[in-house]
Amino acid sequence: MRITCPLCGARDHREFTYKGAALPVPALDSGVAEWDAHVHLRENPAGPHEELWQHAMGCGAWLKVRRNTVSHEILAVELAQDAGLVIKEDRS
Amino acid sequence: MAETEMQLAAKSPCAGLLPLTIGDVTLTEDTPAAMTLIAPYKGQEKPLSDALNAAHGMGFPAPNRATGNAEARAIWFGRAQALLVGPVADPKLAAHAALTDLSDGWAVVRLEGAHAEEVMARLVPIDLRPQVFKRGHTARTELQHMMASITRIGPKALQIMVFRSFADTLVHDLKRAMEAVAARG
Amino acid sequence: MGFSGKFSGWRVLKEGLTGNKGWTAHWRDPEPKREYDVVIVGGGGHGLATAYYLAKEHGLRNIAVLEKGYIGGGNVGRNTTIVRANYYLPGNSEFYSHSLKLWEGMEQDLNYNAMMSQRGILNVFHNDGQRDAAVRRANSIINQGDDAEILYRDQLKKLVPFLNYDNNRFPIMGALLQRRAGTARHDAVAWGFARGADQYGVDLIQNCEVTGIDVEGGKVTGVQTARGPIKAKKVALAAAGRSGQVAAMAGLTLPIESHVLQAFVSEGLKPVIDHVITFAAGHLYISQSDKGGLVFGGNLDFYSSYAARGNLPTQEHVMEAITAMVPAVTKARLLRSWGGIMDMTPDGSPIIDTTPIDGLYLNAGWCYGGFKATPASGDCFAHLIATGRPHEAATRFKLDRFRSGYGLMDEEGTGAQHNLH
Amino acid sequence: MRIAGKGLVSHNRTVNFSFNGKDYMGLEGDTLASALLANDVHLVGRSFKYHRPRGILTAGSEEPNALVSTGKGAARDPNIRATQQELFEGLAAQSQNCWPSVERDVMAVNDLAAPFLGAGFYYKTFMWPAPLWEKLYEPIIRRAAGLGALSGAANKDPYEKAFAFCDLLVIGSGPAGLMAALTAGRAGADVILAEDDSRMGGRLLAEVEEVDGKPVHVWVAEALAELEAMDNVRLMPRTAVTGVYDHGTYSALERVSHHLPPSQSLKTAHRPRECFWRIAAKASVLAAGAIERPIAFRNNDRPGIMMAGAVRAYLNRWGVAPGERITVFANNDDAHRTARDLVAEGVHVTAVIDSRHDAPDSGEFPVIKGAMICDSAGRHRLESVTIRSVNGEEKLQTDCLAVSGGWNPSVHLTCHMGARPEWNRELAAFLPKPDAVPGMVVAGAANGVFSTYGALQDGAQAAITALAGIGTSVDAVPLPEASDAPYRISPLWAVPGKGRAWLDFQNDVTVKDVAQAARENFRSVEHMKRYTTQGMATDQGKNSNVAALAVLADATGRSIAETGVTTFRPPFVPTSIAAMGAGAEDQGFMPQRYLTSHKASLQRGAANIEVGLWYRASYFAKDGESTWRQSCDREVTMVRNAVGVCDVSTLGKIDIQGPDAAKLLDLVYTNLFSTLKLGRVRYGLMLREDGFVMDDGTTARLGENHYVMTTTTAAAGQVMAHLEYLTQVVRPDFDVRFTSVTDQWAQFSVAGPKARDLIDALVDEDVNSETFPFMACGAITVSGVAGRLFRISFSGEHAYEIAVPARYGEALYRLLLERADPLGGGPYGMEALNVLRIEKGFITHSEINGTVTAFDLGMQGLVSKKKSCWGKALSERDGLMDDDRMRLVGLKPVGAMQALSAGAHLFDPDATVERVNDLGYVTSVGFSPTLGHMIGLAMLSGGPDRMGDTIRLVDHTRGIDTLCEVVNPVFFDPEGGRVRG
Repeated sequence: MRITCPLCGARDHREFTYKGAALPVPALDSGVAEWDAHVHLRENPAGPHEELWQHAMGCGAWLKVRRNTVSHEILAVELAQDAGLVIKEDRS
Repeated sequence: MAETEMQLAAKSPCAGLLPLTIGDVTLTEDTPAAMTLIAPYKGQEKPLSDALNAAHGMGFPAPNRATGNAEARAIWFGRAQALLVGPVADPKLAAHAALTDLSDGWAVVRLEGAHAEEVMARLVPIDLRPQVFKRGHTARTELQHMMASITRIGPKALQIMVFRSFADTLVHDLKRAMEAVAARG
Repeated sequence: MGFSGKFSGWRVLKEGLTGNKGWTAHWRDPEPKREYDVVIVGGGGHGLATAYYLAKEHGLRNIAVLEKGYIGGGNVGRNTTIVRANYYLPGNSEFYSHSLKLWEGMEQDLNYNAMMSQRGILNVFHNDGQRDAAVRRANSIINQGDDAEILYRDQLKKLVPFLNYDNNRFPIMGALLQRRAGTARHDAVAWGFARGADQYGVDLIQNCEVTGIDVEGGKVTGVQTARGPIKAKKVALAAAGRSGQVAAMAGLTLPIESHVLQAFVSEGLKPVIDHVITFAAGHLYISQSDKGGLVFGGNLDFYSSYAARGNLPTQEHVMEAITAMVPAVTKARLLRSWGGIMDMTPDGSPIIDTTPIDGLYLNAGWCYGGFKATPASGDCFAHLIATGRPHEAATRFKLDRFRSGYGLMDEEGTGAQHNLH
Repeated sequence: MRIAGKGLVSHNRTVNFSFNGKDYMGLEGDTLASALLANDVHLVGRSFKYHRPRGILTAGSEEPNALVSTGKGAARDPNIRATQQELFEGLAAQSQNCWPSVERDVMAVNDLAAPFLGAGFYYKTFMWPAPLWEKLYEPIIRRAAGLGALSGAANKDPYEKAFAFCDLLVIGSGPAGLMAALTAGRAGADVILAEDDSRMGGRLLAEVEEVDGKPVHVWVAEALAELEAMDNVRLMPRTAVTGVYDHGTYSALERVSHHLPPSQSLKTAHRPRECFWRIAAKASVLAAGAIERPIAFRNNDRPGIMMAGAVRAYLNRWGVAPGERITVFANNDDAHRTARDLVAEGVHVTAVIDSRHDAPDSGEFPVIKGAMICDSAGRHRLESVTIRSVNGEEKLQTDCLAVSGGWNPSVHLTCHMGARPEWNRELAAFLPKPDAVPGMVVAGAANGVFSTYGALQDGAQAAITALAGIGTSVDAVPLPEASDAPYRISPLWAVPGKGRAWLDFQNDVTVKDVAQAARENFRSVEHMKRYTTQGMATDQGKNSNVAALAVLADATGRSIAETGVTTFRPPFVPTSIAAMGAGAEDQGFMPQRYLTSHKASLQRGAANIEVGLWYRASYFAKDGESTWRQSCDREVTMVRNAVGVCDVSTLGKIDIQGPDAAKLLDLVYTNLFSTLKLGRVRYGLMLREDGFVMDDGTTARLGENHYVMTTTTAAAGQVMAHLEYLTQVVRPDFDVRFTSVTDQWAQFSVAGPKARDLIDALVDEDVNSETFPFMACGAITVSGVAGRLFRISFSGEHAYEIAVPARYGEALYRLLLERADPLGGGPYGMEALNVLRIEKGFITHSEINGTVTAFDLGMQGLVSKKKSCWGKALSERDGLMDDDRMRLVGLKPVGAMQALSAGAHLFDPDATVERVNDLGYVTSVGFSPTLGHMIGLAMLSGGPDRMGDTIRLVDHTRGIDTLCEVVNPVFFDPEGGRVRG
């Protein structure tokens, strides 16, 4: 697999680590139910999937990658900092 | 309160390991006077680049590029950071960026020779051939299983950096690849 | 005794003398009926074993196993064939203990030689911390009533002299040995359960993909399939690898990600490795099949995938681990590599439970422990389906444990990131 | 039999070699197979199950029969294809899977028992009595099975791996591959041309024809010379592309020195045996040709029965006639060329037996039309065949039979990403599915284009198409003239009749086995394969798959297209583990990290242990100390009574700066850091998002917006990635920058009642309880070097950590030891450090094992109620706050001299020792010289509520069964007076 890092260009996937589905982060105090869903439950689609990778052995950037889980085709890559997954504001 | 004055002896990361020549490829250690990581704060990229230019004569490098020259080089060092190699960083830069002294944090070696790229092709998963990886190009990548920074510093010369504590393994891995390339003749 | 007759050495002799014309189908290929008491979705090892035990232990007969492709074509036919009971956390301990006991009588029970070979598994450790973890594990196994021994370097050397004991990075300090563990011929396990279930009248329906799960008023009523609708009083999902996709048909979101795990086999070689050997360093397990191929595997490819194939970095890592740990076998040539799709849960342990939908049962999340679980998974799932109560060996495989925090079984302590188990 | 002057071998350069101990002579350019045939050696090996005599079937890497072992001792290489092994001076090869010799193999008795050893027989027997499987049946089966043998010794040969990059990867150098490479190369594209064979040219090397008006091998040589001269083209002979992976990643195996005698000189000592290539190609042309398939008939597996194309290759390329009276058996026109070329060289061709009634009369040899061969005879070598025609059956004396059932395009690589090939009725073959692999275009015979001209044209067009796909437009190049004979075939898979007709030669799978499998309802092609083992041998069914599934289709009344194929998977050719694992030998598996004090430690007698990637001193043996315990006890006592020095540089150090640095710390740690004062240090705990403890450590505030965080050695990388995650994904709005400074600083713990004396005398600044109180930090100067001093302690003693830039690390370490010695101090290692921390109840990753919470560790007080933090939400799940959870306690033996054991489990004294009564486990133990007995830390159900209780500790593996008292985990100085003193 080769992933095009927006900063470094196309790189072998051995340079990257994988975290899992790219999901919006709940507020810290939003309670067990929301965090349970965020950390544990997965749509797990067979098809396009938004997910988080880190270019750990390269520039260190976290990436949001849209990739087909059946064909492995990569449909889009962007820096995670621009992907709008940011934590929801705490209620407190 | 110390009662004696004596200077601690300094030792370079590859002391006792280099230089090394196998076939037509030579591996030597570089010991820059200083290395400083420069990480611009939010919105400070432009003023930082200006200040860097004023203080050290080069702009903040774009991704995958190095600016400056052999005496003072700014190497793009990953997301939102560059490594100033050579001069001690001007403290004024701290107004725009986090400055971290890494003068002792990285081992720096130079691989040079007609088959240098073939040696690297055994260790590094990116294309370092001169028509692709040109003068002024740099990359953050891996060398075997180590994080590395690689910069072209000459037509047949590459600068390779890994964390200091990996110096032994760096030399071991490069030596092994140099031997294999040389043995093919 | 069923459709294909009883198997025995005498029968092999008799048929051999008469041109092997007397062998008949090991199972039927029936047309699906319109309605069943229990429909099992998934004709892999677990689904077939579930059908078998439902019939054998609970007297049910009107059962169908629906398989998208051919039976045994999923992970039961693409694993590294390891059977063991060396878990250490409550929940896993009693379950795999139960499973190993079932393995030990399975071939005679099924009248099918699955070549269960209790050749022993060695989990090699390399430092004090790993040794202490192995001791903790060994004590758990013994407390459960199963066998475990700690061998230190010199004892281990006598047993497996060809390992690299002095690797600079990972010197070998010793190993945890479970003698009753071993390997089995994976395909034969599926076929044996299939034949066994068929003999009780279970309908094994191949090429019958389930395309929908019918739910009315919170209760399951049947399934839609590529071969038409089928009514069912109970629907049992045993489609590990695809659990998320199948459960989604019933509107459920599971704590599961699908990942690919690769496995490898070398060309045939004369006997060299007599045990199953695993290494704490480098995530490597290796054994040798009766045909002579080295069978080995390592870690996940780490990214979500439904493609039953992997990529090079993981392959290379596995080969590098062998090179470091077992340099005496590196002249062997890799013959074939393949991938299986794993249901990865947040704690690396499985789920056998009821669901919020009445009559819908879930057997999922086997990560890469599914093969060794096959008989117990079938037995315990059948018990749950037939009685509505969990089997005593599978009380902790709860679907809601991640939310409640009770009874998490994270054997590796890597936390709730699905791909790290 | 060699034909003088014929072929591409050097007739004037002889090469000596041996086979099964007997000496022979071959020519430069020979393979082992061609040289054996030239010497009239046909019996080369034995089959897998029945140990039938086997000869050379093919002339390529797909060879299923002629597998041999080469090399001596640890260099022995089993399962080498004789058809691929190039001859070199002194080559010694041996047959496999036979004893005592390939001629007289005792296991050949299996062949007599064949009626009882048919498909799947072992699933039906060997079940009684159960224990006999491991004791009797399995060992016999294991010994009989397998092919070559490994030496048993560690492989010491060098191997390597490498990466390569190109625009266009051309796989195969036959007419299609050469034209693809020429087309792309002339246009300036960056091209790699990879060829499995030692010599480029593919099928063209085996044929007699003209291309561009020249003998074909002349044209090939000219094309190669042109490619060789191009800077933008890289030729890779002896390189098989083995796998296709995502996004243009290909693997390839180069046989670097299989064709050379073992290295004798220093210069070549490091010459790799093989190189495993990882090639990133933007596009590719697959021009891998086709593989000829046998026809199944009774006893079709004898030595001397070969593929017709292979016979032609041995004749035309190697100048060898594999027999004196050669018969051809075919269902297609192509095989007639074999007869034609043999006749042209004066070799006697008895007849071409063609199953087609409309077969052509193509030359000066008899063609028997509408006939088939239905049996063969000859023990170790073919002696005769039986022909069945309209005239009945007739025996024909012949010593070589050239068989062709047609050609199977080499579609394997197109299937590696999951695509299935498609059946083509006209060609009676599977063709690649279009666009099976993104960026790959298939050309030539691999694409079902079998004529030379067609392949040249298809190859040129494939390059144009492939390059257009990556946005490079390329001009067509002129095509040379060449033959364009059509490929005519009428399918014939198996000759009907009694007896055993082989499909899979190596695994001994016959037509009967497939039919029986179908009868037993193994009707899916995957079931048939797995039940009969057809296609599971070293050729992975390259020779047998299509015929076997055609037989299955016939047996089940389905078409071939309905029956389908099994999956082709990597690698295309078997690939040594050594090549794919190259670089991991000795110290190469993972990098090693060394401390600046490493050498100085060794000089002080240190024994090293690995911790993560680091090497650390575990203890320092002094004269008279014979066990590690003696050294450890002394070092602990030394720290408690005087002063000890320990290199702690392995701990992760992260330099954090920026206006939002404190906010980041408050997010990541359970406790507050925004309140930490300048020049102070605080201990912190961080959680994973699932609420379990990730790591602990101290963070010091060095400036207004400047902190340095310390992590454990084990979790340094994980914490760094976590901080990147938090600042890039969760809070990209934070204006904070951080980097690892682990390697920048050499940091030493100086611990003990005399630590201050040592430090104060060493640094320029005054160090006292005012300037450096407990948990203070600040800049210092030591011998002219600017450093940092932290008043922190992991031993419970008055202690400091002193840090200097790493270049001074060794010098400072030596200086510290020099100063410690006169104070009665010295170095201490990990063993002593461990005992010191257990005495104080401090935790490490023995306790933070990924399954414990702050609550479990008794650290819920460290989870601030004033703020939230990462992981807090899920840490508050009911199940994680349950009092019955296993929680941290101390253990001390009841009765002073009892042993404790890490990994032991805990029980109530009156409960039986079984899992249901298991209350917990011991995480860490050590002998405390300070207290004079063993102490331990444990995770115990309801632990803190059991203080003072007696608990039973059982370690079956060490034979320990003892009673302990549950105590506070802080064994020593619980008030903490010493650390502040």
